[in-house]
Amino acid sequence: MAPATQAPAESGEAPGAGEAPNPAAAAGLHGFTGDELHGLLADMLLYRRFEEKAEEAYAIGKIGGFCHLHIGQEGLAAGAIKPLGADDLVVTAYREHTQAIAKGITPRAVMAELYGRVDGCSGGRGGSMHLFDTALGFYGGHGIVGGQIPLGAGLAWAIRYRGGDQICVCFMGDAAVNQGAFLESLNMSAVWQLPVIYVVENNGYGMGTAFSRVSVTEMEARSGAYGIPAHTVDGQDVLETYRFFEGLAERVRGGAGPQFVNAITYRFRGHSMSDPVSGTYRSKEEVEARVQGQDPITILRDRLMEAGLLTQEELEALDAEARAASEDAADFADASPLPDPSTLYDHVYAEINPNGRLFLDGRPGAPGSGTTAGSRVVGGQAGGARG
Amino acid sequence: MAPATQAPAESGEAPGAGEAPNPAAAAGLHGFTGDELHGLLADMLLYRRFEEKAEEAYAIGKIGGFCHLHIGQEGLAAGAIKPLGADDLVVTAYREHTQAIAKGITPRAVMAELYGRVDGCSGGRGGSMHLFDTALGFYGGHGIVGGQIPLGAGLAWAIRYRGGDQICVCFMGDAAVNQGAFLESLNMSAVWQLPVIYVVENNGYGMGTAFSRVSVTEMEARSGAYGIPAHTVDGQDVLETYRFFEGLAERVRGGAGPQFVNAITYRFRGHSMSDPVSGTYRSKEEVEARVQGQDPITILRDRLMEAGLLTQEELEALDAEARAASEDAADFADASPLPDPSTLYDHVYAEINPNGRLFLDGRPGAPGSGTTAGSRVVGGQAGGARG
Amino acid sequence: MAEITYREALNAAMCQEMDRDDSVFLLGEEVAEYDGAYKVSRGMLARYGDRRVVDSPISELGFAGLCVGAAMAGLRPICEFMTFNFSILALDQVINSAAKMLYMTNGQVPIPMVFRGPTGAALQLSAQHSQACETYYVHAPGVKLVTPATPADAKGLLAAAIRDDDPVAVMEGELLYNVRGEVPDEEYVIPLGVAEVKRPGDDVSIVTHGKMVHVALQAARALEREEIEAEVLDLRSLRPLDVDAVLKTVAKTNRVVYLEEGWPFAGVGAQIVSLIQDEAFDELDAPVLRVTQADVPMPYAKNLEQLAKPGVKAVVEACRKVLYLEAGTS
Amino acid sequence: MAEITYREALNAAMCQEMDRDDSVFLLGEEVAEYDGAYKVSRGMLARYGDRRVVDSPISELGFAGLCVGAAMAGLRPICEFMTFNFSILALDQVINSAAKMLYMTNGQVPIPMVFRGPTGAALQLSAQHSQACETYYVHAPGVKLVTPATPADAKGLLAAAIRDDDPVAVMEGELLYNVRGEVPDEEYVIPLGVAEVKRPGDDVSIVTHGKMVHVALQAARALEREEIEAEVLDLRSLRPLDVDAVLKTVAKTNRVVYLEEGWPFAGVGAQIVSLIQDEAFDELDAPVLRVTQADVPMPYAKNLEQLAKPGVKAVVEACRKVLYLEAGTS
Ligand SMILES: Cc1ncc(C[n+]2csc(CCOP(=O)(O)OP(=O)(O)O)c2C)c(N)n1
Ligand SMILES: Cc1ncc(C[n+]2csc(CCOP(=O)(O)OP(=O)(O)O)c2C)c(N)n1
Ligand SMILES: [Mg+2]
Ligand SMILES: [Mg+2]
Repeated sequence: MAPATQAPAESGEAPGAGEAPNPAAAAGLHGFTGDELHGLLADMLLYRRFEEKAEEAYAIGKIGGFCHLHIGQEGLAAGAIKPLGADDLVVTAYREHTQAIAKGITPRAVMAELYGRVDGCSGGRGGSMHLFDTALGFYGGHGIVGGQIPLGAGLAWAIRYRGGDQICVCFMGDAAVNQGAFLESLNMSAVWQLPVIYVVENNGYGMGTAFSRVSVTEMEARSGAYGIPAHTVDGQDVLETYRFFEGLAERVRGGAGPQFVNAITYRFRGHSMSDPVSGTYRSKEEVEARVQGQDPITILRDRLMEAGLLTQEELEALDAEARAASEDAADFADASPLPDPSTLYDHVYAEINPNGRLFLDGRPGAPGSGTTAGSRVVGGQAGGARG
Repeated sequence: MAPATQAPAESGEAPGAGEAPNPAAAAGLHGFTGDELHGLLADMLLYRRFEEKAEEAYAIGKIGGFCHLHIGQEGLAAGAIKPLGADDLVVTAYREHTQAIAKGITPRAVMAELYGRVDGCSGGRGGSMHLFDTALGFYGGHGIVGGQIPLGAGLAWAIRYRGGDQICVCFMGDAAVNQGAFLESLNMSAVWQLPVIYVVENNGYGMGTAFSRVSVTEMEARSGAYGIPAHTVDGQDVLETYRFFEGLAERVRGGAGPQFVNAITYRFRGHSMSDPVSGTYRSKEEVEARVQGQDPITILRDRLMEAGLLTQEELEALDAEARAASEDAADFADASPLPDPSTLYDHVYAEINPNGRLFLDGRPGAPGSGTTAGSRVVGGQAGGARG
Repeated sequence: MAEITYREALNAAMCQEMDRDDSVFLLGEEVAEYDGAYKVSRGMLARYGDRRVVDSPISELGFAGLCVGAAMAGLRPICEFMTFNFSILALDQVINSAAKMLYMTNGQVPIPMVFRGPTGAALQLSAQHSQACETYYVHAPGVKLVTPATPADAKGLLAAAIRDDDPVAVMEGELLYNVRGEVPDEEYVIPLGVAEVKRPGDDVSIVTHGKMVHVALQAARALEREEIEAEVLDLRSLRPLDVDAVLKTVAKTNRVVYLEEGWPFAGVGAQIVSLIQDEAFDELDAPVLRVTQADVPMPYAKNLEQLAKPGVKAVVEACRKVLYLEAGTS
Repeated sequence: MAEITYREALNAAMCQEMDRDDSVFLLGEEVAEYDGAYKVSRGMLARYGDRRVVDSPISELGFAGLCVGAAMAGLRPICEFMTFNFSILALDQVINSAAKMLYMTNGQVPIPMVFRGPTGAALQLSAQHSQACETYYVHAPGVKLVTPATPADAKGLLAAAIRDDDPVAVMEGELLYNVRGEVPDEEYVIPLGVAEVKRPGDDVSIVTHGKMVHVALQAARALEREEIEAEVLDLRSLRPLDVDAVLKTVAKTNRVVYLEEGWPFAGVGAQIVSLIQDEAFDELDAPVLRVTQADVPMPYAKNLEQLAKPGVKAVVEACRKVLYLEAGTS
């Protein structure tokens, strides 16, 4: 079993602490220092424990709506985002809890958003699918499959327009490449040589549909039509992924133009909370094999232990921290208040024009509805509660 | 100068009739019989004279709205459509006058449609951009760039669904490949192995924008992403084009799956009647060079004459026929009545449900608006004329 | 007559029509192997095979257009949108191809197809997944639109929509799929354009459609306790629109509230108000009031979402107001 | 003050704003090298270079979304649609990204951009090129919409739209581009949400927007010959909506006709009728009449197109009807 479902302590084959570093294994460590390696492991453990906590919270109704877990794909959150600069931009789809944390949003702010509370990173208005913190370069969190792809091109456009040296990383799922927006965005990115990396988190399925059922070509074939180089990386190997994105980001920063990355990964949970882990579209065996052999956390853990760079005690300590941070996030979220009902109409418009009416429901609470002697139209619990 | 602007009689270098056939030239004739060759020349002359006539009619206000001429691209109308069976399906964009004639719609019915008269192939309701005759397998005539691409996939879907052995040919302009619908349609066509040939009439420009300005790749690169074979053909060489499509159509009929054809051609006129032939986006020199050297009619004419298969007299006779047919079409169109005002609400719905109101304008003429004691809403000259 | 869910009723309608007409097929995301994202097509792949029950890529514009093309050739596609929110991507094919085709072709090319799926909000799905899309489908002539509220209506209206020779949008509701109700076992259709009084009453009319019918009925029950008899008129079909039924209830109660799930500006209710004031101006004892979603994108937070949605209390209040049981604010 | 065309006024507004703010840029099909399909951006490429005046591929969804993304990063894109007909392809980015972004992000991400281009019919462009798109842009909260009818309004409203911190759709008219009028040379803006009485009158109010203002003025002149003084109120801005101005003209004449270019069902006029009957019920001496496009796709044939379009005669007739100068039919 993977850490996801077991206490690391139980992991049998971990070599005892203090063993001599194994040179063969060291080769697989891509020159990271021990601290860096522990840091990446800690990051992924946090992502995993955080989402397990979210899963619990969802089960008891603390979180509502759609909730898409990234569990199994954490190698990409850490490997693709950690190499980026603080002012680089990330835009993505709705399976983005761990990506948000990787870009610097606190577990508290993310969990509070899942709970729909004021201290959430989107003030409780966005929820699981719409996490944002633009001060940290995290541009969401979008729910329409493929909808973030043109947005990513636009963010990169703005960087180029201002002559900045940041880059934009735009994540999407494998199924999103069948949206027309993919063609239009990649083509414009190529024509205008935008500093953007399009990353497909290729977990093999769009909901219940295997990519091979909706494409006759491999993912790598999808970007050549626009002259955009395609790369493939093993998203379950966080160290390889990190080094790969580190290098690619610098190339794009240096003017290499748009890039397309096919990152191979796997979703360990159902598509969303309502979807069983395995069933009609993928077998129990398939899922178990991946969970056994392809868990990015287990892979790194074992590699570090083999190399003698991680002891059982250290692992347990890191895992305990991750659990504690997740608990803390949940407690924080639970304590955070619901948005004030009086804010219902806030942030629909950035500019409430002094003239005219912007809100036509004529409810008592609606700004501007008072420009005339009170509309007689009423609606919503609001009207009811206040009328 | 090309026949477009000159009487073939003036063409100097045409060898006298009855000369011995030139074997070298014969090689370029792809094994067509003399009658077939004369037939193709006659077809293209008709297309040319027909549109020159439309040009005149537009200038004097007989034709309104947008009018996109195919002049210069006739080799594709004849070469891609004539090899098709009567029950094969063609769907295309708005530059489709000659394609409609090639598929069998009479010049009279097409010209009457341009004139907006009842005898038009769309009853005068569609106009230049919306020519239809489904009995002849011509499915229009669509004005939204790229809008016909999914429709073409759908027509092919219906063929496959019914187990028929027809194919669908879906034309588009070079600029249309930058529409998301292109990706979505080609991908579905590949996944479902639909019997469809997507043909790009690559005249190098989308309105005033050269393809090279909105794509970093060559046209051939655009279909590989979906595993659809790309072919290139010289659309100005009607004989080569004909043989190519003849062969490709049979392959698709035989189950070869969707195909993508980059047909190289050139637009001799402006984008539409309001656009000058040359100007900001293409030089006078460029246009003249193409008109001189790349006119599909001149190319076939000269080849036939070189091969001694066409005399000056024969050419003049064919051209006279083409002119006569175009004149006849214009006279017919002119004599055809405008649609009856009482038909304004016809064909909005195929089924006027016995219950409820379908038309909400409440005008006197609107069906169903009488289900209640006459709406008080009025509108349009109609209401005015009748009220 | 058996009690089944709204979901099962839709499934029954599709099977009923697919059994009688081979030209009917179902295409959409997850409709086949997954039995539908909301399990509406459960068992249909096994029953009809992958020729007629087809999983599509996530290409709304493309597969909607493909279905329109298939309809041009005479097939009768049922195009399922996982939700109508996503159909905004396909709107060009709905409006510029499906709605306008018959007219542009002078009657040559009917588009006998169905666009179906859930519209409007469920629970905490946030702004991009909670939109009521009626206005986008009812504005352009050439498309018809029905909004079944009960299992019996779902089966009868979907069957009628599939048989109709025009493009018909059938807007369902995620929150309706589990609603149970009596549904005739035998084959039947409910003709388009026929509204239904879901509850008779003499004092005030609550006119509505779709999911909101249930909110209206709850409001009517609440009003009953105050001895106010509200009539609940379910339009069922927005185009064709049963104008006679609307005028009849206006004439009966002289006081009307229009309840809808969507936004107010150019909403369905605006059209109904326009119709009533135009054709029954003198019958009204009070202006028609509208109860709509708050004029804001749907928020995620539970309490804000509840505030944003049109609810029973608001309907009750609106009914009191048109009855002048509460001082109006103007 | 010089007399210039509507086209030149739009150009002047864009130049005025691009001169004062480097974050403003223009992107769309044919806007640069071709000077715009309707020559609205004439000379702007030469003046601002291809960094700020950009020709896009024919990818409406993509380039509209790219502009939204650029606005997320704080730029102020002017996204030109060659016509709004084509923007239906981009509607997902307009509604699901531009309109909802600020709300979903709790105010973090304003979208200060403009969507502009011609809406509605020109002459014989047929069904797919003649649609009035106001309803699609006004229904969802989060977008603003203005519809300038004169050169002076075009310059002032477009400038205000560019400066506004929200997404603003500026709907122009192909048939308006050559209209000439007096336009102040100096820098100015016309605030959003302020309607204008284009012609005062005491007997009947013709409320309208955009291109139809000119039809309304012609109708008013025709009515003048019968000694009927019609007031023409140009809303200019549909969202924000100048409700006070509407109620003022209702109070003044007590008789209203709403004239619009688009279709009736859930049209702008439906909302105005709903608003008036709701907030000025007792001021009305007659029901508000609506004059709209016939409820059919736009036909190509000249005579049918003329019939389908709302015209002067229909407006005159509607005005007579609300004045009961002609027997109403009900
Ligand atoms: C345009 C659109 N169509 C359909 C949906 C419903 N939907 C949500 S996620 C999803 C599958 C996407 O799969 P993929 O892109 O591979 O991402 P993953 O869920 O695997 O991370 C679908 C169909 C949607 N949100 N948007
Ligand atoms: C979606 C859409 N965007 C823009 C237009 C306006 N438009 C009409 S034709 C055209 C150029 C198309 O060029 P291409 O596809 O190469 O065809 P060609 O005109 O060269 O035959 C444009 C931009 C349109 N009709 N539809
Ligand atoms: Mg996936
Ligand atoms: Mg072209």
